[in-house]
Amino acid sequence: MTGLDVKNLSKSFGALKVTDDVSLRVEPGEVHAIIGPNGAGKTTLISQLSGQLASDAGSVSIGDRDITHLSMPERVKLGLARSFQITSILPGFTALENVALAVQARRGSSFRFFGNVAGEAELNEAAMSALAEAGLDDRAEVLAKSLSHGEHRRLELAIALATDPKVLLLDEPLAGVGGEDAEAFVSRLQTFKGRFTMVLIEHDMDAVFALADRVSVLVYGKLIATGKPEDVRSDPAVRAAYLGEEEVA
Amino acid sequence: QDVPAGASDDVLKIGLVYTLSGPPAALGEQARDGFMLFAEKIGEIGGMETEIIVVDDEGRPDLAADKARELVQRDEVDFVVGPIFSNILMAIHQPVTSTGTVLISTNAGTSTLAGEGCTPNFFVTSYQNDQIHEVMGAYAENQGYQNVFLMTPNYQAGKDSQAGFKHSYTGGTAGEIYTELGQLDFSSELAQIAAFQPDAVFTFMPGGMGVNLVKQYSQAGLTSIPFLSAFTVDETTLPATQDAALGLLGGANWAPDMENEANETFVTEYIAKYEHVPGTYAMQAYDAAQLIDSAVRKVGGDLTDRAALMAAIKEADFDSPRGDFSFGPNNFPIQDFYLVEAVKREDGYFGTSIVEKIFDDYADNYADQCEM
Amino acid sequence: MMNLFVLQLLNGVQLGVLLFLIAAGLTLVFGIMDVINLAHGVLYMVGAYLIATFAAATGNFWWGLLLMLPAAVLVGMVLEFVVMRRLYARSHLDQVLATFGLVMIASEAVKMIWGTSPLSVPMPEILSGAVPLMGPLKYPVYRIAVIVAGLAVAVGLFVLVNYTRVGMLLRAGATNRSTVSALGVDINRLFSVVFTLGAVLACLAGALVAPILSVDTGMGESVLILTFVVVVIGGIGSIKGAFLGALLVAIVDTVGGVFGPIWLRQILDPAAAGQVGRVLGPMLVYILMAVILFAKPAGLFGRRA
Amino acid sequence: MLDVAGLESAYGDSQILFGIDFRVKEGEVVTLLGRNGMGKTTTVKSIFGLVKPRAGSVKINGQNLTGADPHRIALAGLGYVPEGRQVFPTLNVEENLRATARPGKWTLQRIYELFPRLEERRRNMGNQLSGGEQQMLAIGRALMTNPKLVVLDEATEGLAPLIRADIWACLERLKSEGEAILVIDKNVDALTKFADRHVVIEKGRVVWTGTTEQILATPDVKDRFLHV
Amino acid sequence: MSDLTATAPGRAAPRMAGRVKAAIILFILFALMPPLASALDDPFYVLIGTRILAYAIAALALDLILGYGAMVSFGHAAYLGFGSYAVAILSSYGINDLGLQLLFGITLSAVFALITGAISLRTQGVYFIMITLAFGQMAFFFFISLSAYGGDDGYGLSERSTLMGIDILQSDFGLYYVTLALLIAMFVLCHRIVMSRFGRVLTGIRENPTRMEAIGYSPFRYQLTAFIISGCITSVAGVLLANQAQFVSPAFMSWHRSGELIVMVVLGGVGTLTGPIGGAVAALLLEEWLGALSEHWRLWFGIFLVLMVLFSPRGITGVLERMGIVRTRQ
Ligand SMILES: Nc1ncnc2c1ncn2[C@@H]1O[C@H](COP(=O)(O)OP(=O)(O)OP(=O)(O)O)[C@@H](O)[C@H]1O
Ligand SMILES: Nc1ncnc2c1ncn2[C@@H]1O[C@H](COP(=O)(O)OP(=O)(O)OP(=O)(O)O)[C@@H](O)[C@H]1O
Ligand SMILES: [Mg+2]
Ligand SMILES: [Mg+2]
Repeated sequence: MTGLDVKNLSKSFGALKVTDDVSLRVEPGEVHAIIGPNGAGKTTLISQLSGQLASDAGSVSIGDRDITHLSMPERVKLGLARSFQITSILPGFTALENVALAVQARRGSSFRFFGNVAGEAELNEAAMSALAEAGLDDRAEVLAKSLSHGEHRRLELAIALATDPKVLLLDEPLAGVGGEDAEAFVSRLQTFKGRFTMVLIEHDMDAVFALADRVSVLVYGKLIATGKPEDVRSDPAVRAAYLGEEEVA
Repeated sequence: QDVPAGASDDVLKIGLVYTLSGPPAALGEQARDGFMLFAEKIGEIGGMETEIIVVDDEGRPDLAADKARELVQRDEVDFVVGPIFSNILMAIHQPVTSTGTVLISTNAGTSTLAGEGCTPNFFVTSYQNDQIHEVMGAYAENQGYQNVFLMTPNYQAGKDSQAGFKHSYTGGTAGEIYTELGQLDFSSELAQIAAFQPDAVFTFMPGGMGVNLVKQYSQAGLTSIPFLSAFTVDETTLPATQDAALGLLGGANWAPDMENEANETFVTEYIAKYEHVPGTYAMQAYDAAQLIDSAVRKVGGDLTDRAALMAAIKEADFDSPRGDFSFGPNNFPIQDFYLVEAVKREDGYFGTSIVEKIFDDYADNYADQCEM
Repeated sequence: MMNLFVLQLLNGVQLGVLLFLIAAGLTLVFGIMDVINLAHGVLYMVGAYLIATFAAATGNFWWGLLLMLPAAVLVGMVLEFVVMRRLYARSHLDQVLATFGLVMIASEAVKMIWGTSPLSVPMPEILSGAVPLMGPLKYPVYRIAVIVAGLAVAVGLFVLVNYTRVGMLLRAGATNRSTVSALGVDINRLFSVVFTLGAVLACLAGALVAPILSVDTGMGESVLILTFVVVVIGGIGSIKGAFLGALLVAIVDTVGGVFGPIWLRQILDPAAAGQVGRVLGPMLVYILMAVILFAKPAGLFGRRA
Repeated sequence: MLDVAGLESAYGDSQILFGIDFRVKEGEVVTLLGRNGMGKTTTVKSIFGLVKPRAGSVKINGQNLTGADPHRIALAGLGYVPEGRQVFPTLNVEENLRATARPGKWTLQRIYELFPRLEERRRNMGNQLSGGEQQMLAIGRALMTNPKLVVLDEATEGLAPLIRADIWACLERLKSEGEAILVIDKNVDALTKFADRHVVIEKGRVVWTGTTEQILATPDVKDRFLHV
Repeated sequence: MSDLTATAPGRAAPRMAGRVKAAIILFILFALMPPLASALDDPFYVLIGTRILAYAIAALALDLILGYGAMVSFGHAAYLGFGSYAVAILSSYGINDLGLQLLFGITLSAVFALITGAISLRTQGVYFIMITLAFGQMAFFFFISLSAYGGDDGYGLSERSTLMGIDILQSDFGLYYVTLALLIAMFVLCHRIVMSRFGRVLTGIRENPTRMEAIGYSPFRYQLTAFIISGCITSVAGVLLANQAQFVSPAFMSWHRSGELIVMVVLGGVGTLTGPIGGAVAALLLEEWLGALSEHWRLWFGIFLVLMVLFSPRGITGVLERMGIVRTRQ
């Protein structure tokens, strides 16, 4: 089991400091939720962790490996996967193909110019099981662009699972997953607990408090609190900045 | 010598290969019209039933090679006449001449084909490319210029043109410039000319480039500097440059106002039929038609005796509008060259006009490299 | 030498404005509406032919210009109505194919109507002649007029695109047509008006340069690539970029073309310098574009999507 | 105000809607409920003419606008907050708001009062916003068209709880000002506080409609959509 | 919305079968053409056929990157040039073996594609189109200034290449069938690449490069590899064209030619491999045919192109789909 260690990470867009000296330890196997108001810098932080955005300062390591200067694909190879807040899939591929590509990235070389990839049972089986875990196996043969919004969210999760991550960064996985389905989705995520380390960004507080072992609160790029869900929930600063009264009830 | 497949039937078939589309189409059309003027007037070229097939090479050498093969192999023509451009000539030369068919170039005259690459069944009714430039060089030399500004487009013909000019000009140069092919705006070159104030400018700017240059040359108020040119000021560009070109000088083997009977007939009939003044493109193609006519008549319509046919062509027994015309040992013409000037003609059209003769019975410099 | 350098710089600026004038309509249609219109060069050519015809018929440049404008509007509207509006929502490649077809149709039609010989447009009386500039150097008045016209177009377009509602809607519509229309804007009508404007600008450019340049069937094609180069160097969708791109291309072309060989001669022997200069000369603009895109993959002022 | 009857729609060969009927009256708040992929978004797109219906009718204030061009439907008084935000990436925040605005009581000023965050980011391009900021922008943009009926498709997705609460408050205020609202949202609990009626869609058909009281009284539907 | 690719499918597998069938039918027709032409006493068409097949190879190669990798190269004619100049250069040293010429052409192209591809791939979309154009033009101007091989005038080849010492290419039929064989070989190669793991990654990058990076692929390596492969295949077409025309010239590599290659691909149907072969045949035959009918054939050709785009979004493939002859959708 691998943990994630973030030290003094910062990022600015022009004059705007979006993440400001963020330090965070995610223990191996832990589900660590990051909450905070819109525009606090959560997605930016995930992008820095995954290597999509270069950081201005600070370091990131998984396990005891420093990955600060690795590219996004290299980080994925080391077991760091992410999902996107704004759906990012391959629209012209079927759901199965979307996931199979993620499997392929981890298995064998992709510089194989011969052999029919669609017929590779090894890839398809692994992809099917990832789809099943995300609850999308019955839509495997549908083109991704014809899936509904909620189905896209599951596909996001399936793709991330298929990269066989050690550390999984989930950016609002529940967004768009309907009320009825949300509970099922949360319990599905619950089954992943212990399989890998998870960083979870979510505005759905029910999900956060059901899943997270610890919660960090990011406001204007700064971490203002980290702790057990109950403690964070009752923290007046957090309530004022983020939760308000209604949702806690 | 091979006898082409079509030689034995009793129809005289001629294929014309010209660039009839794209911007240079004006040149190709003049050449085609010049040829057809004679062909239609006489009806039966060489006294034989005549069939003329016109093809458009689109300015593309690979396509031209195919079309030439098509003429020779499928249509079994006896003569191929054309093209305008050297690169097309290079592409069709081998496919046509290797079958024994006669190729008559009415405009392009590349040096390789005048020298080592000469063949008995390839004839030229225009000139060797360098000659026009040599005319301008000789004129500059005669005038005693010491400081001429050379400007040509950056490609093979442009390079040859500067070499040709310097072949007969020994004075100094104020600059030797290669402009971009297809350049629109010459203000930067014109600024240099204005700054250097050379004795004269020599340029070779065919087609639209020439129109642009001439217009801008006059707009920049440089007309006091003599403008010596080749293929820049001629009957294809004058309708566009009009007054701007008046007084500019060029080199040529002919001008529409030459005074001889053959020329008067040619020019009058051409203007009557096509409503513009013919240029050298038309004249040289007209001569190709006359040439074929004279040769076929000489052999009495028997195209199978190749030696006799070649000899008949080589005699060049026809009245060229340009006056003296004969073939040298490499089947390129020996003819006179003139300095010409752009004028407004009495009939209201713009055209070139003879100023003075520069070379008399002039042959090209490659003839002695030709062995055949 | 210094004099010449300054003058070349000036020439570069003026060629740049000329290029911008031609590129302006393209920026609008390609950069902002996101429609690749290879027929832009054709419209430019049609503008020149129209003014040549009208000027010849009326015997006056200004009447020719005045008559050219409504004719250009008509050409633009017909083209939009018959073909272009069916292409807005299509892929760039489809647009390339269809407008490539349009280029063939239009060039052949122009050839059939006007013949293959180049035409001439007389320079208007009051704008002919030249003003003296340092030493023996003079500068044609008409070119100054073209520069002024080019600057006016630049300012007008810049304001239109960046500071008006129409500009905003255009930029919005280029990326997301259906949302714009679901918010209550008749995007089709807007696009047709703007396409027509772009077409008129192209025709106007053709008409304005006709007295300087040759009016022939190849004129559209020879500028097409250059205007695309200008738009891409500046960054697609940026009027400011197109303007600076045009200046840059022109200056590199004029100054580089003249001083490149001179500089080369200092590091190479003359023959080699001549040869290298001949090879590099025509490539300069392309080298410039490659270098800029290498350093800034979305052009000077382009936005990375 | 809005009257949808027998609506059927398809993407290519696959039919998604098989007869949707419901109405939204003047000043009424109606929700569309249903699991993922059941056809809620397709219904909205069909109303707006973004998907051309195969059968059925869409009437706005009695005028039949079935399958009309989207802008005509919008001009008839409908405002649209599309699923997935769809802000214009090449426009900045302020331009996003102004581009499609129509005059009325919603002004730039009022939008900035509603979402102060947008004012702070007014010079950012549409694609330089956080997910939640984009969502605010999409809502603001629709309000700026000053519609009589606002259609919100998952408009609170990705919004922080506090902001979400603000949106609900805003919708309540809209309602009190007499505007009609058609809303798709997973937070049905919050919606029941002011929604008048609910329409449940399943596999492209309306399987249940009723008022909030009726939901509370129908155990089956209540269990599925509410936590109360 | 309007991205650079038409909606070429990612679901390669089930659709491919139909296309392969269509390709096989095309190849059989090609193989039957020469005997038919002789029977009709028009053996000359064999030579035109050779040119068409050579262009088909180039169009196929372009489709590999354009259709499957969204890399619209507007400088692909440069590779036609490298192939044909490989023939000219070697033959000027007395080397006439087709194999060596192919090898030389492919090597030149690979090097050029490696360097220019690595630079071009920093950009995307229209910027990519224009930067490849820039490199294509540089190659074009380079050959124009190459006086040793005739510069702008081009360079005539006195005879065609030999194949392992045999002069099978001297006959038009021989050249035709060798070209056809190479076309089939290149089709098989491209088809297998598209169906392979590599091909799926390439297509994935076309669909969404960010997503591909996020699952562990670095797009650059795959795109560059495909770009090089495509350039090399195009140079094969160049070698054949030089033999067909017995002439090489910079005109082979002008941007017009690059544009025509794109037209062939789009006309045939982007991202179908078979389509572009059909596109090349259709474009060149139509040109030949209309050219024989009317001096103003460009007008009619243009009208044909416009109508094609307006009424059939997926080119010829689209027409066949609608007529139910080819099936590409599930
Ligand atoms: N490319 C960019 N340029 C300038 N500012 C940016 C850019 N990308 C993001 N921002 C700004 O950075 C801030 C943080 O954005 P981020 O997406 O990280 O927020 P977030 O915490 O994920 O919010 P949400 O919960 O709404 O998704 C936002 O205010 C946004 O406007
Ligand atoms: N563009 C499309 N092409 C083909 N099918 C589509 C397309 N968009 C949606 N679908 C299909 O239509 C069905 C209904 O989709 P719709 O988006 O209307 O669902 P929804 O109820 O809004 O779901 P969600 O809550 O997930 O947004 C789904 O099965 C989906 O796969
Ligand atoms: Mg976010
Ligand atoms: Mg939906």
